[in-house]
Amino acid sequence: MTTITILIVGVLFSTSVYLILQRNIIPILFGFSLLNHAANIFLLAVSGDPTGKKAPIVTLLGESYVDPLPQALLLTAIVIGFGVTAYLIVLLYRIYLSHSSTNIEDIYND
Amino acid sequence: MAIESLLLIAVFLPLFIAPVVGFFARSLSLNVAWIGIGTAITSASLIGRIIKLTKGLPFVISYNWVPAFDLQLSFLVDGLSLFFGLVITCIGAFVLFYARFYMSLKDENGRFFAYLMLFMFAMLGTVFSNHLLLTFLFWELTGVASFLLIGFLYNKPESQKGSLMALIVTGTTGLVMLLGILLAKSVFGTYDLSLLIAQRDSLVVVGALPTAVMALMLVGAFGKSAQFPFHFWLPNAMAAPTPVSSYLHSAAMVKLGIFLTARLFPIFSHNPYWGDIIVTVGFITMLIGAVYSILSHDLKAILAYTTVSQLGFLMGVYGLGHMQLLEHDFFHILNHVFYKASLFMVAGIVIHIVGTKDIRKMGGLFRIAPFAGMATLFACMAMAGLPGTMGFISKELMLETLLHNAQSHGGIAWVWVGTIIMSAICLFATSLRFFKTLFMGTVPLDLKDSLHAPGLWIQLPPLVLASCLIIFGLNPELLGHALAGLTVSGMHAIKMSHLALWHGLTTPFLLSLTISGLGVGLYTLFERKHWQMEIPKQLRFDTAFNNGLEGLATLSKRLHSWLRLDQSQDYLGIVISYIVLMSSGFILYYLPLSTIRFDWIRLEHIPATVIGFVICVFSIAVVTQKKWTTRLIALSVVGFFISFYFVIYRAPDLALTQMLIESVSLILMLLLLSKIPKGMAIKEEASVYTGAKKRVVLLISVLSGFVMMIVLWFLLSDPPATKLGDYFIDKTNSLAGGSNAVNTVVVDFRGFDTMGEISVLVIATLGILGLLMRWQGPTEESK
Amino acid sequence: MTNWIVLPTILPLLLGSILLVWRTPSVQRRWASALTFIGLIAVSKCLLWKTLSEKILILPMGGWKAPFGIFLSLDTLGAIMVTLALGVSLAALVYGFAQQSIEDEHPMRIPLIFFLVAGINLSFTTGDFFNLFVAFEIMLISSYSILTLEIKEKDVRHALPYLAINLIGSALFLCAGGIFYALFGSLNFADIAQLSAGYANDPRLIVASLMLVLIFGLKAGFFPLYYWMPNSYPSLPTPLAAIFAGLLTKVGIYVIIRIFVTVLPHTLLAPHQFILILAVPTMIIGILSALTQRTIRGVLCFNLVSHIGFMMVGIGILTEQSIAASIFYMMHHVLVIASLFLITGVVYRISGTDELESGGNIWKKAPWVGVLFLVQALALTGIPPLSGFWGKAMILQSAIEGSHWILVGSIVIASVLTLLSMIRIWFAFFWRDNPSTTLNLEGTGWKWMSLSAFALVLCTLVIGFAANPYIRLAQQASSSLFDRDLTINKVLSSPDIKSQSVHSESNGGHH
Amino acid sequence: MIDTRVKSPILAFFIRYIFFFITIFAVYIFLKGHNAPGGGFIAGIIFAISLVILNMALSADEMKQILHYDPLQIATTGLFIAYGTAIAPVFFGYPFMLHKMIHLHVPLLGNLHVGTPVLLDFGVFLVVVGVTTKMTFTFSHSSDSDINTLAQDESGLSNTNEEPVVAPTNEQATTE
Repeated sequence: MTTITILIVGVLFSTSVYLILQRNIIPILFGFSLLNHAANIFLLAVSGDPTGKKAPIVTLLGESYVDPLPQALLLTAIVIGFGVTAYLIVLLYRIYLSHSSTNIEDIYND
Repeated sequence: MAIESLLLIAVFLPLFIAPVVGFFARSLSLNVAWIGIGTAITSASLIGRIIKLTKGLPFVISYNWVPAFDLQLSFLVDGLSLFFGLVITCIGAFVLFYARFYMSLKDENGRFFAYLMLFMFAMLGTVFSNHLLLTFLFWELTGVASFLLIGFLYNKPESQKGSLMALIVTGTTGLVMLLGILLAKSVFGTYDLSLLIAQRDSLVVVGALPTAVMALMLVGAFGKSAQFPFHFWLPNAMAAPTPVSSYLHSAAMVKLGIFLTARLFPIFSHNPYWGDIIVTVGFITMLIGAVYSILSHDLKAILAYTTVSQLGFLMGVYGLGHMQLLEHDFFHILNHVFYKASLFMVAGIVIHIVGTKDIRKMGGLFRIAPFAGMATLFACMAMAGLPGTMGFISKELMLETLLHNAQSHGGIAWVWVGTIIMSAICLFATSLRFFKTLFMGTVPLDLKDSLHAPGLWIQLPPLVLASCLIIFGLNPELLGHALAGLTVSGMHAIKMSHLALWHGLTTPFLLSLTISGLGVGLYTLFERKHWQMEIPKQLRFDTAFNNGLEGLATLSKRLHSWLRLDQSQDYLGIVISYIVLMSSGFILYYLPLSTIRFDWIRLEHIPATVIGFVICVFSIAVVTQKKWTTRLIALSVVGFFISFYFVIYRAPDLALTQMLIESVSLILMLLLLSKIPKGMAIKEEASVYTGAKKRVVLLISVLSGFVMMIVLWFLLSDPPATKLGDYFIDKTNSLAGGSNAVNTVVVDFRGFDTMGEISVLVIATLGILGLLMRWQGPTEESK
Repeated sequence: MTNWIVLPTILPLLLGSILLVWRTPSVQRRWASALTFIGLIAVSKCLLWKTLSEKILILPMGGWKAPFGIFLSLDTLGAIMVTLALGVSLAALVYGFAQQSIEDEHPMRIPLIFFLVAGINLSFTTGDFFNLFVAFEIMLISSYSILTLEIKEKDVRHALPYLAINLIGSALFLCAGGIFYALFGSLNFADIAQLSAGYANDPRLIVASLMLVLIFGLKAGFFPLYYWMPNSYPSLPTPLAAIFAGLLTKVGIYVIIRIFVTVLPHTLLAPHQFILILAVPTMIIGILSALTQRTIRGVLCFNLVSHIGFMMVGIGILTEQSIAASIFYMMHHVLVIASLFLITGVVYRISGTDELESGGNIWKKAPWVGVLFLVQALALTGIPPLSGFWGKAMILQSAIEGSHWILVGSIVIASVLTLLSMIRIWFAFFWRDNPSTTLNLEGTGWKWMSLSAFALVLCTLVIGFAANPYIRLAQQASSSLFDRDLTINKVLSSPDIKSQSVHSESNGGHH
Repeated sequence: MIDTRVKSPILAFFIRYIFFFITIFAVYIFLKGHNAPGGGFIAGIIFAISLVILNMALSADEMKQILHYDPLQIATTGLFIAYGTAIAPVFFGYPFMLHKMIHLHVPLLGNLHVGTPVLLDFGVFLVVVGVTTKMTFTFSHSSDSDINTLAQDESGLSNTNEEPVVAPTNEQATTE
């Protein structure tokens, strides 16, 4: 189980970094979106192997539940990430409007 | 009054007068100088009074200032500081008097005189301070004040150049000195000078660290006193108005290095390198200054180089450490103070008369400025070391000591004898030239019409100062009486009585005669060649300094662009690569990779494996697909499958949230893409990397995934600690009143995070609004 | 009383939201915001005074027992930083009032400043790793918004580097939070401090701590992580640039001090060595870049970067004295850099340019601006007894005592080059007759602007000339940072208010 | 892909009813959140998405009638509620953010623990609704010059110095 998570994290980080290093603002946006996912899964993985555990809706004490804290932290992180991504999208739009291009080289040599 | 208050008033009076001077300059115009003169005389007389009261015994006054940094406002009153205090204030009075008649500024008198007062304060502070840090403090203040004064005529390029050079050289050497001081604290355990001097016999000054302390502090002294290789700033500082030159370069600031060396002498003279360093530097400086002075043709530059030479001489006195020389150090210093101050004042007058600085275009001024001529005559005699002046006695003493030294030590000591003889010859020729060219002969034709006689008053200060040279030169005992009581602990008690005008037909005297003869010869030689020789370009340190500055600018520009700091589009790649490379370095270095435990995929993991596979495949598709639309679809598939993966991780809240957020993000991304024309998308596909660059990007991205994988792997090798989570599961019903532990954590256990989170959302909206409403702010004020 | 330490965070948040409702800029609105800041400064002074006797003030959020709830904790260092942040923001705010007429004021500017200050203050007061992340996000999203709020059309692109870099930083921060939770099962600083003592040689902790250096180095501006900074700051309006330059990088430094001195064990040497190694290029390359700049703000930005290196030296050496030195240097640097940016704004206002090539004439026409600039330039260089001297001397002293000669040399070189770069500005704008530049000295706006810059200059002068109490303060802050057991005990032994309240509630219900 | 100018009457008809049910669902999710998956954030975003879909179907004026308030004001109200919940305990001598619970039995919904956490959650709900709708509305309208004046009026955070961002005129915004 953890092996799969680890692999997902690795792939997501690699693809996101590759996209962020592109020369166009749209792939960069996609890259940051993937980077968010990558960090989120990393944080979630910290709660350990969920196999054989229950979701943290506690009806009976003494049973084995997954750790609720990483989930709660992640909830906050996802929402914050959403706010920032929304801002990033609009910023990229403004940059596109100001330079009429989505190419990083064009934008910075404008 | 008690000595404490006398001293404090004497030192701080100029500081308090400085703003007063600035304030009254508007109404009083140049007459504001009288306030300054009054101040200087008051300080001088207070110092005189202190001399009487202390009777030559050292005296320390201390107040706490910054005890947290061991800094006290501590002053040491002893022969050395009192002597320098007297010189500073007395010469200050003369200079102010001279400036009163010299300056002709319209609205900046206040500034000028205020700077001078500040300068006087800084120098008084330096010489009286008993605490090394305090010394440094005032030391830097003199640097700043001299920067302001050298650059006073700020719109001239040479003023800027000269002031920058002075500030950088004295500032840098000052910083080095600070290092020495801080090191001294950690080596000797105190900043207190009087304490150090008192313990000089028990202090261990031999060894690497004490020698480093000594060397670092001497660098400060060398910088301030324009010793080789820092000598070049002094001639360039001549851009200042002449009263400043006369104050800076004759009397006071450049002597601070000498002062410091004298202060340190009792502490460090036992160090085997003390003499070597100082004598070498001092005598090289002396020779360079003398040679350059004869090769210069700018009136003030000539004087500056003779100053450099003389400073080397004075420095060398402390290096030789010969008791007879040291006993008369005040005599040497005063000699220089008198003749150099008066010569500078004369130079100012002359430049004012003729309107040029080139000595080769001058001549025959005696009739126009007879008093200045007299002053020059006396001063040049002293500079040349002719009998009857203080300069003669000073030089004789030096020659005698050096010969003595050479006879007993041999070897390199003879080189120093040669050095002093050569410099004396050059100085002799320069003095001869100075007086002859300026005041003898006829007035050059092209100057005849523009000449106008200087006032009587302005000629008075140089004449008085120059007369002292003769008076004390003929009656050295007089000076001895005057300076009686200025005992310097660890160095000497003043015994000038045995100084005599005539020592008989000794070797030094014969040498003096030879020097005079050779000096005349040198002069004649140069006169024949019409003074056409210049200082060789490759030996001009000031051009080297300026080239160095330019080189620094070029170097930094190259470095700046080599590091691609000027390329905004490259920041991201550089920073990410750096982070990734560093992290992988750490991991390879620190994490024992062999201990990784592999967790095999079992049957119950099949759903997770499928979802994971989809996530991986589609995230790779985001990279590899060509069309933006396809990429976006792939991206949202990844997003939605991640919410399924959250389900596997038993996180229903997260799954729901992720799904919903993914939808809203998708809407926003679609909105963005809908606003960008399709043609743009196709065109932009061409702008991806090729070749080596692509491989580097690939490497960095793969490495980044690898790093995070390894880190996570390591974390999960041991079962993770879940202290907080266990508590939350335990208490969610009883204390937080809800069975959904995730929700209770979010709103109750860690509700504060949620408050922050919604604030972030609102602020992000504000940011978006700000972006979508283009601000047309007031253009000229928007910065 | 313990609730007071949330005031510097919650009050700006509250006022920021109120100003979103009270939208139209007016004189009353300005007064309200200025008075709030003044009130907050008074509060933070009280808090600072209280931390001196009580060492550390704690507030368990929601009454939860440590380490389970979020804890706010304020020690002397935090209180100093809060006070500085509020002071600088107030000066910048008043400067903005003088600079802009009410009609020209952007209605969102003041609310966003409040949100930014809230984020900064929360970073200084929080005692919880994840809450620090939230605080950072509040601070960052406000700073992005401020950056693009009044930006010029073509400058929008300069927001992207800043945003992108910080997005990466945030993602890594999140991962680091995960690592810490996985290692210790806790997020509370005091709790981690207690637990981490047994992890001193754990390779995972070493790697995590090195990653933290990189993450917060991004914020603080370590070499080469500062690449985003020099383009972003100059596109801001002056008062906002002053807040950014003065405070945002210092938050990074603060967090590094907090985490590496109070949370992680001192036996963990690798991160400190790493910081020391990075300090040298930060100082040297930063200041060399300053020499290439053509605008005052460019020069100041790179000076800022370079001087971060000084603080890094103090942190890397890690003795009580060196941390005190860094803290004092930070206090000085916040004020000096902020005031220099404000003075630059005045210069821009009266000469219409901040390009070194086209400036001039100010010394003749407006000498007071020159005096302000010169004093701050010398303070920045570290001419005694101005504020920069004490910090630098203290850092040098620690470096000398630790025999770090390369660092000592770098500090000296950086100081000299700082002087050179500032003198370049001085020559270009003050000591030059430039017939093509005409100064616009009409109106009183620039005088009021200079006045608020002067207020900050006055603060640095006080810190410089009456350095003793401030050095003592820094030393006290440092010594309470090193007194880890006290902090740990105080936080972990805090009463369980929540269960008490729940029990009293249920008891009350029965009777 | 989303052309904001097309207002479909059929879609509008359906959406009005769907909207009603979604609202009920959102309220349910919100109230159950403390004990089952859900809560203020999820409810808020569900409600916001329904508003966004509604926005696609309705004209700006109709939308304005339904919403009645500027979304940003809704969000700010949410902030006030959240901050208020956090600050209130201070006045009773408790630490900041301390929550109090009241146990209620409500028919249909079963055992409810109503308490101050619900207030905080409600604040979250309002913020999320306000923020999400504000973001999407403003952004979707920003290329449309006549709707932009609406956005301007709504926000109130603008003045004469502001000019709406308009896409370059020579390049028609086209869908992919």
